[in-house]
Amino acid sequence: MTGAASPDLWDAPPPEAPSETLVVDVDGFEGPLDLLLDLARTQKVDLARISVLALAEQYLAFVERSRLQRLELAGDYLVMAAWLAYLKSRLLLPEPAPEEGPSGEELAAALAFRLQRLQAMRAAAAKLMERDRLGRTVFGRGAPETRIERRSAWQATLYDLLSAYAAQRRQKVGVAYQPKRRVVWSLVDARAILQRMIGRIADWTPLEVFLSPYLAVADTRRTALASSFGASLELAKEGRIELRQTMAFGPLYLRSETGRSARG
Amino acid sequence: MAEQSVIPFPIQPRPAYATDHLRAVEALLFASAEPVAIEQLALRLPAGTDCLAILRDLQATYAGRGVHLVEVAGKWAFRTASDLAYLMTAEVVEPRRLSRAALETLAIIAYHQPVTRAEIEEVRGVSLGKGTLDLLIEIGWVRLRGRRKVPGRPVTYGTTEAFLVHFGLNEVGDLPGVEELVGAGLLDKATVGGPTMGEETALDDLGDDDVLDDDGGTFDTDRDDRI
Amino acid sequence: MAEQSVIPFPIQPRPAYATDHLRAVEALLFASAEPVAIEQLALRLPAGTDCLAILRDLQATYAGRGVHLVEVAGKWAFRTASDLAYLMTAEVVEPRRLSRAALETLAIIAYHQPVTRAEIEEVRGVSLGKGTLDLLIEIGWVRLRGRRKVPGRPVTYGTTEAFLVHFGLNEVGDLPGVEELVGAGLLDKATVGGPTMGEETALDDLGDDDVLDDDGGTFDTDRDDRI
Repeated sequence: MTGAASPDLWDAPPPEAPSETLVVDVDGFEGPLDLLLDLARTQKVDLARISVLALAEQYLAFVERSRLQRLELAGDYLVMAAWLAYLKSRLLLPEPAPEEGPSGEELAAALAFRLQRLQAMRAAAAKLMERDRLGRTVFGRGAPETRIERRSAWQATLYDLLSAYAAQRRQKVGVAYQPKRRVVWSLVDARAILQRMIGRIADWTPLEVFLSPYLAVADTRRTALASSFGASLELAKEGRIELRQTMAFGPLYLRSETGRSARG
Repeated sequence: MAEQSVIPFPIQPRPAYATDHLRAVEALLFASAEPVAIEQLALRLPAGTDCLAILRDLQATYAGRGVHLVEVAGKWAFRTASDLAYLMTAEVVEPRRLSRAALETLAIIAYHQPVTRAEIEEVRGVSLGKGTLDLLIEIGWVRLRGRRKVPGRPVTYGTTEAFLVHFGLNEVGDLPGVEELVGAGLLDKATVGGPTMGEETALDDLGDDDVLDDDGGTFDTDRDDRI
Repeated sequence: MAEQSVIPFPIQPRPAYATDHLRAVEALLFASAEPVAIEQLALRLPAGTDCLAILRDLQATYAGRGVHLVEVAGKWAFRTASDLAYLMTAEVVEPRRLSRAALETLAIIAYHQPVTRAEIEEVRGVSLGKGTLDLLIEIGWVRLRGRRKVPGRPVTYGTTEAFLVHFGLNEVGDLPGVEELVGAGLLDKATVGGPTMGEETALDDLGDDDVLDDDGGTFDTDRDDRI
């Protein structure tokens, strides 16, 4: 039953979205080692007796073909191609002096070993899935006889704990993305600022000049203008300043009443 | 009595059904979460199988054993023998899940210990509900560790050995770091900010705290945990 | 075949325990959905009861029936006979389908544990997709085991008791084909993960780094390591 089911499991597409894996899926291969293993199968010999040289040539031919088809190969594949080209040269050229690192044969053996190991793990995974699995081929007691005792066992798994911490971290960062609180000038603020500045200026001066340090900041521009306009009307009504505007939508000039009277 | 051997199973030869059908009924009754009607059994067995005969046989077979086959509301189910009920009562404890707030608090304590209540609240951004810390302490996963050497000398909290045992950790330092949470897929790289409270060094912060006097023993073992 | 009677239960008279104790063990195991440790059984029975003898007797008694007594993760549980799987379609819960990457990762963790993320990636020759380890941990088959005593102290992963229970394994050493793999040199510590492989177990005071040792049930030893 599982025997029949496991091929499905093998062929099942990964549930993750493609973007979630770092693998660029080349003809369904999962990385260069997987591709090599598949190429090795065409030699139809025991992996221990495989011709690594032939394998390297096949791989390089595959990469070349993909290049001609303008397929984007992931970096992993290109790194492996470079390494195999090197291995090929080591296998074809006479052996260098022993102190120059592992020989071509040793490198080839190491690669053959990695392929064998990967294949062994795949076979192991398949065997594992073919076992009598609980809930698939064998079943436990369907109606466990439970007599609820008031002692409660608090349950939390490490996964719960780590997820909670991760969620916490995410939330923490989320704060950084919250829109900034808008700065709002109250009428009282604007009035205080205007009064402070206008006391020193007796000549007609555009409102913008008073507010220039605040208007430069985009966030405060609108609120600074609106609130100081309101405040200036209030101050004019109280006779503390004079206002002048020569045309509609023209600049609004202010001058201090006290400044004018002081000058006579 | 004590010398008696295993229970004799009365075997009554009956020609009405195949052994495999009896085994099938036995397995179906065992695995089913609910009592099973004879019609349901019949659906799974070859047409014409005498299910009632099988059930009666099984009932007789199990009569002297620790488990009986009983008929409830016209359906059939295995039940432990009623005289053994006293054994079952202690069997089950009620599993209860921690609230999200408690889990988060526990995680913060685990990662940032020794940590004060104020610091937990700072990390979580909300004040700690009444009873959350009490609950964690009552469960036995959190303990008072000492006092922070700052004005007000607030109590610091940390995790217990029971915490390590429950979560299968050898030591607090075995908790994966932020990088590893990302690696395991629990945390998105894009959303990882800087360390929130210097968690990387939190475990070396022991020197900052005074150990609560009555707690010295636990503290020592705890210190051994850290490398 | 159709004429065969009920299954003959082999009755082997043994003087080692009272009938009621056998009935008690039978009922306790039957009532529990989870595997039960022999220690848990012993707690419910008079001191000195030979629980193992009872278990072996029950195992033999149930061998031909529709329900078997099996040993998983070092504990005992009744399970339906696997040859009756075809009947149990109604009980099958459709499990989460594992991707090929997840399956391979699970196998590598099971056979090479304790193993680091980098070692898993080395065996597969490709970096581990986001969510693969996460998924295996969430299912409850993989857990964090500790940290390797090498620079960077990477987290190591291993399998859980739930993994053993699901796959009907008594211990990690019972994984299919372990001996062949070791024989073929494919599970040698010197070749898998390099010489660092044993460091963690040294930390855990196991003395030997051969995790896949027959009695080195990683699960058991690990548990003892906890303080």
